[in-house]
Amino acid sequence: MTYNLFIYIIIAAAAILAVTAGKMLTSAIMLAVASIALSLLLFNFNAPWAAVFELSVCAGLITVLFISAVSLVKKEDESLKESRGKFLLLPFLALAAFITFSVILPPWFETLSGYAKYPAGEFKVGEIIWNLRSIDLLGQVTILAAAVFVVKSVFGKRSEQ
Amino acid sequence: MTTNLIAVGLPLFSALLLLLISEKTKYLKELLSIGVLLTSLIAAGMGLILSMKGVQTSLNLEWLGSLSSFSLKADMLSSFLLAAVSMFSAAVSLYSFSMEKKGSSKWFYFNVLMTQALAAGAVLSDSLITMLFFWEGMLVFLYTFIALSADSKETKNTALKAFLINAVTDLLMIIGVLITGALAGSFNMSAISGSKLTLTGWATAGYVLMLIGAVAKAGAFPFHTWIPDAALNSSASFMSYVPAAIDKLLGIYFLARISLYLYQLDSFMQIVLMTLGAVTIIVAVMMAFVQQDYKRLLSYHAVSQTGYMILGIGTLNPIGIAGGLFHMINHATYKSCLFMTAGSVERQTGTNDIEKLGGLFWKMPVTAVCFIIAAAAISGIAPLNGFFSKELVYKGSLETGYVWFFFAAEIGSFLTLASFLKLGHSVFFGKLKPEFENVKESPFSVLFPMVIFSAICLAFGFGAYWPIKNLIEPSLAGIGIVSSHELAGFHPDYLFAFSLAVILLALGNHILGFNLAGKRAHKASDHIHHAPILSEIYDMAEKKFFDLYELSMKFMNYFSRLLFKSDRFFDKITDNMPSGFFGYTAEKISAAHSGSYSLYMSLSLIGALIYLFLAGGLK
Amino acid sequence: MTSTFSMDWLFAAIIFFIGAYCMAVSRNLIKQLIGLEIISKAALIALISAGALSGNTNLAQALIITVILVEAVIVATGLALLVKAYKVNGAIDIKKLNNMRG
Amino acid sequence: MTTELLSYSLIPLLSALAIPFLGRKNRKITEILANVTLLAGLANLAYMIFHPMNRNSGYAVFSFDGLTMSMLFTIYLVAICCVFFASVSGMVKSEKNSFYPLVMISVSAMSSMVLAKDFFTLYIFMEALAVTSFALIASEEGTLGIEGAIKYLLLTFPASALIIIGISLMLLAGGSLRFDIMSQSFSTAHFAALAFITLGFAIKAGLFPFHFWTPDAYQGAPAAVSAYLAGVVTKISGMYALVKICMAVRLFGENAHAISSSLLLAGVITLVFASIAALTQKDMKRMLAFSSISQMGYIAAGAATLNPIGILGAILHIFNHATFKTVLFLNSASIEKSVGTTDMRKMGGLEKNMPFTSWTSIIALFSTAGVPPLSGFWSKLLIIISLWITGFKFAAVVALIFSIVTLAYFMTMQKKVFFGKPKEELKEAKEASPSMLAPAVLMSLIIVFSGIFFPYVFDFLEKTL
Repeated sequence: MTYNLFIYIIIAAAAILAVTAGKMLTSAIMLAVASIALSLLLFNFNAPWAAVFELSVCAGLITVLFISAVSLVKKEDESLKESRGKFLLLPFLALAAFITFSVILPPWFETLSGYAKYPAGEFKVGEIIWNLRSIDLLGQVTILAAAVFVVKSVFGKRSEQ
Repeated sequence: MTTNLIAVGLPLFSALLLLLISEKTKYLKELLSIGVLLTSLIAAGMGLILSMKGVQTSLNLEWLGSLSSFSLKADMLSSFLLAAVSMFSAAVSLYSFSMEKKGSSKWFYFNVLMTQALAAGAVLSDSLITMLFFWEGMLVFLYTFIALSADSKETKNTALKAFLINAVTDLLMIIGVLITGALAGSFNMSAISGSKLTLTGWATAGYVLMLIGAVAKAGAFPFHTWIPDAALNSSASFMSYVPAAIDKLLGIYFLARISLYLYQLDSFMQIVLMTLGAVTIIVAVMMAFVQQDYKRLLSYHAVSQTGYMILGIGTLNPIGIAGGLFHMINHATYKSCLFMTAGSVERQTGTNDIEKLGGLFWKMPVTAVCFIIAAAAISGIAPLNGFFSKELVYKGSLETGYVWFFFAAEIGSFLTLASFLKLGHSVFFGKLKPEFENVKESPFSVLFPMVIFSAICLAFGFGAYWPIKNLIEPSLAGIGIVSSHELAGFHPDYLFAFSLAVILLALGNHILGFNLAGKRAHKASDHIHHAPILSEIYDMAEKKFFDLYELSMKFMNYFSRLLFKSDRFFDKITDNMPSGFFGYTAEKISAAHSGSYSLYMSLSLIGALIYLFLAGGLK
Repeated sequence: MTSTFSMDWLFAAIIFFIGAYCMAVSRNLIKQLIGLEIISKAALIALISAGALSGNTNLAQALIITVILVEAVIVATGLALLVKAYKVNGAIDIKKLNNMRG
Repeated sequence: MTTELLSYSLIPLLSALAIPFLGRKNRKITEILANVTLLAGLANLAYMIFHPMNRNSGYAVFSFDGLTMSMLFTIYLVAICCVFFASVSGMVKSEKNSFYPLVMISVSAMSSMVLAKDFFTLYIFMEALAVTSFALIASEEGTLGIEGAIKYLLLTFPASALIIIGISLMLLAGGSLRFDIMSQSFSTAHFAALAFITLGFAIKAGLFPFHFWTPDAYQGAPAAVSAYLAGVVTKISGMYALVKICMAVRLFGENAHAISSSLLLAGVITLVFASIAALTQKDMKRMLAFSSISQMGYIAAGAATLNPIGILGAILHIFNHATFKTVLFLNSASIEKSVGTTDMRKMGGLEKNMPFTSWTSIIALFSTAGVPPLSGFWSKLLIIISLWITGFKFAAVVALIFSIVTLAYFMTMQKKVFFGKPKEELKEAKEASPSMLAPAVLMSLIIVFSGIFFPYVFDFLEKTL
């Protein structure tokens, strides 16, 4: 429990830093830190597959995508001057929100957790993916195909006209 | 009873005596008034001690034949109010001793003495007719008070405005009193309270009319509009005496009397009262937040804080009522103190414009410290007195089950703290302007009342147990309200967490505003002042668009022309109304689709939150 | 082991709040996408916690894998659009994307 | 897993994957392949609908009923019209080898959405659909498309997170994510889950106050794409799920009262707000977009009554909305092609030059405003009746009044664009080619005939629901 709390604080802190950071590169790296912490959390929840995915896709792939995008628009990083006040406000707001939420929400969550119901049988991850939720695979194929054509459409050559 | 009568009679006679003294004499009229008022205070204090021991005195004289007798009665609530009124009179007379800016000294003290006498009479009255006699008397002196406080046309106009607003509401109140008396068969309050009236038929009208009189006296929305004007056009002495203290005490006292003592309210009237309180809180504090004048900012807060008292009494449960009454006395203390600091600053620097002020902390340390204590108290920072009374009001309003009122009160607290951060920051901190290099602290007579009041703020805060146990609870018990809960004491529960969150938010908001405005503290409210929809509302408010008085004055002007043109007017309505309405709305909607992503996103997120509340997902 | 459900969801709510705040105030498109990522982190926490509480971690894992994939595709799309916007407008300032109004 | 119905989503997907390879040499093949695939699907569907014998075999994964069939039919119908229009009008300026596959994938994703039997499947395909629509909106050069796409992406993203949170609540309450589990075991957690999921789909559907992305996305998109988006894409991705949830919610009536009444409130506010906003629009596409939002309000209000008549009316209105909004958007595209703008201030008197466009527009807009006996009249009537009999009398009156406002703003549009004195510079404007008109004419015929033969349509749906 303390371990989880520790990780949550890391995630929240990394998220706040990612939002408040002045440089976009810092933001991207802080996001990666949050992802890594989340994957540790997933390990702790006894969900190794999800953790590995989180580590490789979110902390790896997405960070790489972010960093390359940042380097593509680098010039803009310096020219876009945002007022920092609204970001500096975030830690205060987050703290206030935390206090408020921790007063309001936990009783509701407790009620909800009272409705937790165990399913009939326990299956392995592979079984679930391949047999029970096979239609999701079709969804994954669809969305990957969509991603391919999206990139092709956005970056492809314009037509003859 | 005789001790109590001193507080009524002595000021009355010495006021008449004061008229005989020449304006040219030095110190004579001041010392006379101060002496008289201090005597009254002592007498009232002795009366209070008597009442605390359980002695209830009364006086009945033949008056007005069979209609009503002249009856005064000092139960616990009345004695308590009497002592409070006398305290403020004594303090303000001391404070004004060396304040030049209060108009003619003779007339000022005459007004103070008369107001003291009449207010003391009003709180002691047991007969409604007797009370009206004193109450209406105060109206006259309200006019002379403002009109004689400065020699300018605006002052006269403001005085007339205050007079008219209060005259109209008092007229309504007289009708209400007559209805009540006719229904109950007696004008004697103790007699009526024996069998409380219920809100049916004419009784509802009677109650509502008296309610209007009471809340207008206390300066609640929408009858508050003369107070901010008076802040600009009259003296700090007047502001710290009448709108900040006496009017609140009397208005809330009478509200408590009619709502708890004479009538048995139902749940509908409870919602009406609480809504009135909540609206007053929000509207006035929104206006206060953007003010650029020291006294005017304070005056809007004087209105806003009234909302807490009405909200507290409107909850109709002992916790909220106790909170309302406690807040009444607390508010009078710190708001008087704040106006006194404003006067002190004005006296030494010659201005009240917060843009021109700055960095006065080390120049006027006593004033600054008093300001900080009183500002912390009004913002509800624990453990000052404002925190305890607000907490009671919150608790009371939560207990009724209408959570919205609680949130309205919290928003009020948030903006209150934010505006006092702005005010304090720009007046006492920041960079000292070169023209104020030689500013000195005010003299002793100005500082002494402020120090006393801030000491009371501290004492009623750290020792909140004493006033609640010995003043508020017995007062309530005297009119038949006994709480089953423990009212006093500090509770580090979820309400405390909530107010901590509000304090953090306000701090964050101030830093944000300060940064956005380029590190100019007096502009720290601009990000809210100039927010998309709010800025238009503020503009309209600054043009007195929402001011009932100004509106009705304009209405009178246009009324005759309107009648003349009514024929065409109706033509126009049938012709243009639908297309005009839709066209106007459509334009406004178009303007809202400004292409700004941030606006869209914020609206969507707010909409999502509202939806979740509606869908009851967060039950 | 005592359930950590309340704590999990409390932090999910906070992280959601941080992300939503970022999406509401930031002008920078990359910051917007970062806010989006933070929000989806909150959703993942909610998912795994609910799965763990109801003893159904494996199903939750299966769902999380799919959600991560979807999230990656959406971020990739967002970045592609961002780069295109940069090419067309020469800016990644979302305030400049206000050509359509009314 | 094996089911014939799956072919409705598999075939377009395969076709999408095949197009880049087959069409590398000859771009014409791309268009033909896309059209043929969709036409085949449509023909197959029509056959299924008119031959009820085939419908009664058991299907394991996907649901199958009148709602599914009519939605599939709508999807294919609008898709074929838009694709045909795009291929004959030559208005597609982006690369064809990515444009047509994207449309195909979105058809596939939509079909999977309406066939889905559980919330998570619905969610994945909704995301796939959303991703393709972002790319379709931004498929042309110019800033407007990008702006629309980016706003669409960012403003609707919180919806995905909310849906995931809802799904995790369902996971908590027993692990099954299917629609029909709701009717068997209902607990407070399910209720909370539904609240979140409804909110997510309300954002995706563009109900007030989440509608801000909608006009920008439609206005920024290329002509054929905006017809496609307004006709089906955003309806299926948001509204269909809401209707589905309302059907599920109906089974536990009283408990879900808060959800359905807040949805109803949102619907009524949406229809009022968007109708008024449409009144002063100057751009034709933007006006149509606001009109589309206000029709979403009708559908949401109808479905949220939880009354069989209301839900039926909502489904019919989705179908009708697809037909008339496609006609209007395609006509705006034709006008854009011959006049060169969609700004209504620059138009006038096009009636003489473009008679077919003008008349199909009139049919479509009368149907939108609910003039009998066109199809839009019946579905609106059902919605209003259902509002009245479930006790929301005020809402019913408002809905009635605002269908008059709808008529008002559409007549303004018709007057500005087609009637009045022809402008000098528009004398040369030409009617669109017959093949470009074909989709609009076909849709108008469907509007008229489904209006006149409405009892049959009603019967078909009532039996199968």
